[in-house]
Amino acid sequence: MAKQAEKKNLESPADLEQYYRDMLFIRHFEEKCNVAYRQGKAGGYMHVYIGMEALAVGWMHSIRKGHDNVITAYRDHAHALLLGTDPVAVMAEIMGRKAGTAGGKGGSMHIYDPKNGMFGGWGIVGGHIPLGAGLAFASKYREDDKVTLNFMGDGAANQGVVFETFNMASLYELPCIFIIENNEFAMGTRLEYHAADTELWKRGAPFGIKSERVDGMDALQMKKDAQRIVDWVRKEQKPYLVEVMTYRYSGHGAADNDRQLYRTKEEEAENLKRDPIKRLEAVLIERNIANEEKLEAIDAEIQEIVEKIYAEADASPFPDVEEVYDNIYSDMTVEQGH
Amino acid sequence: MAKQAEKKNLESPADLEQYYRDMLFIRHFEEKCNVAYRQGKAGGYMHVYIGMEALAVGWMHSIRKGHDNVITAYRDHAHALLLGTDPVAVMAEIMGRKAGTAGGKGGSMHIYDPKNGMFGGWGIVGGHIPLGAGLAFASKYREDDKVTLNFMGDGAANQGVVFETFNMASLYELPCIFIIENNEFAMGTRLEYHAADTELWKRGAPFGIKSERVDGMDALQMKKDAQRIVDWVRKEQKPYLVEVMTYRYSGHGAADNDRQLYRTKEEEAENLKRDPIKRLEAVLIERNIANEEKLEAIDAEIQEIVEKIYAEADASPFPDVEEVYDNIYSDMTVEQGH
Amino acid sequence: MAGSIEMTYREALHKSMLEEMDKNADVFLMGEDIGRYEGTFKVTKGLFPKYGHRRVIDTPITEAGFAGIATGAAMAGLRPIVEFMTMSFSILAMDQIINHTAKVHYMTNGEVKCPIVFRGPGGAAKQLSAQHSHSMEGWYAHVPGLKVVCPATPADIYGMMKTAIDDDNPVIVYENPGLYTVKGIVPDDPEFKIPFGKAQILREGKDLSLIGYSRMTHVNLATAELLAKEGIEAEVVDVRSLLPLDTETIYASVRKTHRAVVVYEDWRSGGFGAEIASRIGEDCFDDLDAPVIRVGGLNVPMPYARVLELQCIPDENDVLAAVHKLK
Amino acid sequence: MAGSIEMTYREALHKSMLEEMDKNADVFLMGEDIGRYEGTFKVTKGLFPKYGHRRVIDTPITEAGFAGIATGAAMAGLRPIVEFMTMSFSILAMDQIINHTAKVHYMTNGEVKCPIVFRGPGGAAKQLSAQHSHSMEGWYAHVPGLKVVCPATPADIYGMMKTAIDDDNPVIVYENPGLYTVKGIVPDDPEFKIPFGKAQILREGKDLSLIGYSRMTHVNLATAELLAKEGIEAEVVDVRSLLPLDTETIYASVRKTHRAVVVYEDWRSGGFGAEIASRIGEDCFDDLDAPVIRVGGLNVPMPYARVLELQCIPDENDVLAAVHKLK
Ligand SMILES: Cc1ncc(C[n+]2csc(CCOP(=O)(O)OP(=O)(O)O)c2C)c(N)n1
Ligand SMILES: Cc1ncc(C[n+]2csc(CCOP(=O)(O)OP(=O)(O)O)c2C)c(N)n1
Ligand SMILES: [Mg+2]
Ligand SMILES: [Mg+2]
Repeated sequence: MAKQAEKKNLESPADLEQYYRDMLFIRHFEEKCNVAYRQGKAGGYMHVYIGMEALAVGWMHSIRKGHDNVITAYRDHAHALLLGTDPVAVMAEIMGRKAGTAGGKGGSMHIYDPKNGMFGGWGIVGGHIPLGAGLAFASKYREDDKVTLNFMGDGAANQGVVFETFNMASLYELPCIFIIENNEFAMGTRLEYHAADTELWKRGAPFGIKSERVDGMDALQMKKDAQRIVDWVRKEQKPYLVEVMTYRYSGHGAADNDRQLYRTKEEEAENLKRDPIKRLEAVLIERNIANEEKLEAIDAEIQEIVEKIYAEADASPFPDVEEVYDNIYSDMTVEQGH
Repeated sequence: MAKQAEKKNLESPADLEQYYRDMLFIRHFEEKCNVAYRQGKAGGYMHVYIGMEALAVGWMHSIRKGHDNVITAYRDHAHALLLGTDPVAVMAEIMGRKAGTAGGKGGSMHIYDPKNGMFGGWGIVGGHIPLGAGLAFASKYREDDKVTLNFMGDGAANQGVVFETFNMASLYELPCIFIIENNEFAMGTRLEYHAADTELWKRGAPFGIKSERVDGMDALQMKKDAQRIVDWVRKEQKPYLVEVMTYRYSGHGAADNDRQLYRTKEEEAENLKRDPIKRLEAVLIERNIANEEKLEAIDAEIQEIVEKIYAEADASPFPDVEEVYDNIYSDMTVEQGH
Repeated sequence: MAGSIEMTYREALHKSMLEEMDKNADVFLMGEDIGRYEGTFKVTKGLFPKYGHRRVIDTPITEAGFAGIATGAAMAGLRPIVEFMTMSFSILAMDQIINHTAKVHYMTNGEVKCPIVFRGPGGAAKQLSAQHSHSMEGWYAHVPGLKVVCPATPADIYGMMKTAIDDDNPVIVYENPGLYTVKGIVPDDPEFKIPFGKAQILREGKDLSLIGYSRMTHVNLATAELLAKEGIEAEVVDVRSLLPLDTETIYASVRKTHRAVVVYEDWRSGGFGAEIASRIGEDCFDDLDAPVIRVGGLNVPMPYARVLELQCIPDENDVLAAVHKLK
Repeated sequence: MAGSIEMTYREALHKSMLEEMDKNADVFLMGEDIGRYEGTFKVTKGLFPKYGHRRVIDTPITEAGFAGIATGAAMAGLRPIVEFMTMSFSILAMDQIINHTAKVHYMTNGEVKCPIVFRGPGGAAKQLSAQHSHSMEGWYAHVPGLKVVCPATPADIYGMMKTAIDDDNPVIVYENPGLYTVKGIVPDDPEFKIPFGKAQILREGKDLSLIGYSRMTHVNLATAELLAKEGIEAEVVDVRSLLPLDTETIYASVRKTHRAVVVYEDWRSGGFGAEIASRIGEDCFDDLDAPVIRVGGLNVPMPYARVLELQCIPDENDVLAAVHKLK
């Protein structure tokens, strides 16, 4: 009985394949971003999601896309892509092109697509957390049944404004899910050097926020947990805090070339064994949803898609210099010139 | 056996009388401050400690005066007075006189006396909390065996920088005691309207800080708890969080004339029954340390002392106008004039 | 057209918010002690009983947090009015305002608007000492993406607050504790609005221009009165809006009088008066018969003692002395 | 006297801190990723292995918290050097720095000193976009109680950093990401110090004064080179220290050349260049043959695309254009 009930809970083969495709798409997209950076086509600070794919996939498949709100920090490509943002526009933004999501003004760290519920893309560690609560505040105010996913890193979870927001989110009963993407590092600082207690999920308790820690390296489990929590928050109209354990395989940002300053190669190798993509591959094969051949075909297909995205974005023009003055305000311009 | 051990722990009659005198001194001093304010001799924002006396008495008698550090917010007269700061200088500061602790530059909210371990006296709610941790940081750095008492209000306990400080104090194992003076109100906002969970002592837990809630309306119990915690912190060289339950009988500040906006007269009357001074009076009588007559004599004596302080402070001159430029820097002056 | 009523600056500000809340259900208030406690300066008195805790929200003392929450709500299309108990406390929300609120529209290339008002009293009140007496308007007026207005009269706060609430961009409405009790005539017209970026001449004169904003406009008016007794006709230019800044009106006055004194309460060095003065210097060079003089607050953390505090804040005698130096 | 060595700005800064840490056991470093990770701009490389976690302290990403802890430690007599990964992040610590650090000495009437250095790169690096490219020096230089220096050369950062560490007051040492790789000759003398409040003439000229600080000094030097080809002799004044400000040297140059251009990277409107320009206008009025011109960053949140970003930051062509307008 219990087993059957559990089975019933399982996604369809088509769902599983979709999760797999999504994860793979992010992986290849992000790898291509790294290429773009090395080729000097992307600049500034650029942070990829490699290793963390299951997390975004689990959450984005648990919400109502285009209805619910999502906000995150600068490691933001995956969130936008899975919400349905035009991937060419995302890549173009990363390359600083006019066709980018923000016309090339934002760059990798600042991807927005409000129509699809994507509210950024923010660069100040922890700074967007109250904004996310504000989106949820608006939902409460309007009773529009939206849930807000409010992502942050483990390092961000120390910022004071995050605690201020926890308190207010609970006081005002905001339908906001605070998701700590705990990849064990804040740039070059290991979790235990920046957090006095490394179990970050505990930080919701003093504010009466329901809180827990879950695994973010298993897409299926992530989806299950995410769905349960999203449903709870939508129903209860109260905040929730989730610490999701994950790992980034790449450097902190594209400019971080010296991972051995803060972790060993052995540790990295050990963590590669948890690769969420490999993990789902095994499930797909085990459940006879795909064989090696099909997996390879999917991979080739997605690589080709990413190549096309890249080519299209790269063929698109840079912004015109006069655009620098556009959109500082909705209704006026600033004085021009130096 | 247990009872005997407890008895042994009890202070001597002289100690008890001293606590009583200290509380009474604060009470009368603060009442006199209110008079000064009403007479226009004090201005700005002025916050008195009436009702909370047991708290300061318990803590200040538990530390090594002149060795340990104390820092608090703007409700700071009591802390300074009990550390041994010249009460005339405190009153003079409140009156904006040259003889004041800061030459009249600080006022009621900014009483300093570093020689006696008093590091202020700060006006930004929550803002001094990292400073207090910094004093403790210096002790750790120098291994000088000092403990720092870091006081804040219940309202202050929501400020983000307070949580940032908790995390760092625990990470760096600072000998710092965070003391939340929970008087149930942040200005006109009741505890349950500003704190999602009103048990503020819980806020230390996510950082692995030993935390508890204690009673601050009973001087003897306060002293006992304070001594135990101070001794622990000095020995363990780690932070501690204590929420002390108390109540302010007066308005938030001297300018708060409308307490009924946030609490009823009945509630106030109810709380007056817990008056820490009355409570210790009862103990003094019960233990035959004093009778009504003696208590009255002490009261008269202290009132006279306070009158003298007031008169002396009031007779002292205002600062000279040129002093406005003094001590902005230790070694240079700013340009003068408008 | 409607008539007009005499009221205080506080009353005009209150009326302005109340009317806009009535008109638009998306407008709500947020801040410390603004609801049940009616606000420390009592500006929001009566609004909590009327609109309840859904639209008049008492916050914990967490300026960064609630500035950010209000900004997020504005990004979602609501129209928050955030009160800072004093503008000095807005420093704690600086990162939210400068790095988030002000940049939403640009960083999204216009995809997301941020219609929010931050308001509160800035500058010295009376003996609040060093941590509670900051003038912050110059910092905000330095930041592209924000609008900053400093109304000096009841009619102006009434009309400019309405414009601010209606604006689709973040607006800082900068008050001054000394203004709340100032009385003036206010149009009895709920649709009355004053556009941003328009300075006004509050007194005409031909001999020199006294240029200021917020409470200093009243100091300038008092100075002009004193100067009149000496036979000097000062023109009083009330700048009203720092960003956008109406240089046209300022320059026109200077081109007429050939002499300019810029007056502000903020610390003299690095205050926004320096911006106004250098623009005049750059653009009216040939029209000037004398250097552009600035009169600002002393470059001193605000002291408590009244005798010292009064030293720091410019008054009509200080402006008068500057004018005498000018001649 | 010792000899001298060629090194980069980064190396000079590093050497300065290392030597002072060796001299004085009360000096310690605090900041994000400055220890094990060697600092994002690698300024602190090698210091963690040498001094350990007692004196080179990796902090959580909590700028307000560690700025405050360092301030408290300074109040107790230690001498912290706090690195902000970029000065843009110092906005989160603004309340600590402005309302606490800067006011300790005054509010205690000199009873408590606060010997602390805040340092880090400010201004635009390369495509870091709107939230990471702030110039903050003008805000800090507005605040009495702080000292603010903006050294432009390896020798200056070497000597001024030492002065800063030795100062009993809070000092902001303002770097610029574009300066770290600049090379120059640095005295091989651990006792070398450069006093604050002294501007320097880096190139003499008689036709106009190019006045700037930090990286803009190099832009001014490049502009002077271009102008020389046109037969115009520009004097380059490197202000170096904004608070205290050496108006004497600036004025002497303007009195000689009769023309002044003030150059700064910060947003033009409300930047510290306005203060410098208005002081010149006030105090050198009769010496000026032309208006004091300012060249500043565009009043725009920094955009990401390189083509747009380059628009925003003043370069020698922008200064040249301003000079041409001047003539
Ligand atoms: C306020 C602030 N301080 C510092 C930085 C520089 N910085 C960017 S990302 C980062 C590490 C953040 O780590 P975490 O929150 O764990 O997120 P992750 O990068 O691991 O996803 C730092 C220090 C910043 N952007 N903002
Ligand atoms: C950052 C900041 N915000 C607001 C204020 C105004 N203010 C002064 S005291 C106070 C209430 C603080 O309450 P609590 O921390 O409980 O201390 P209590 O006064 O009860 O001792 C407020 C809102 C301030 N001084 N600083
Ligand atoms: Mg992380
Ligand atoms: Mg309280």
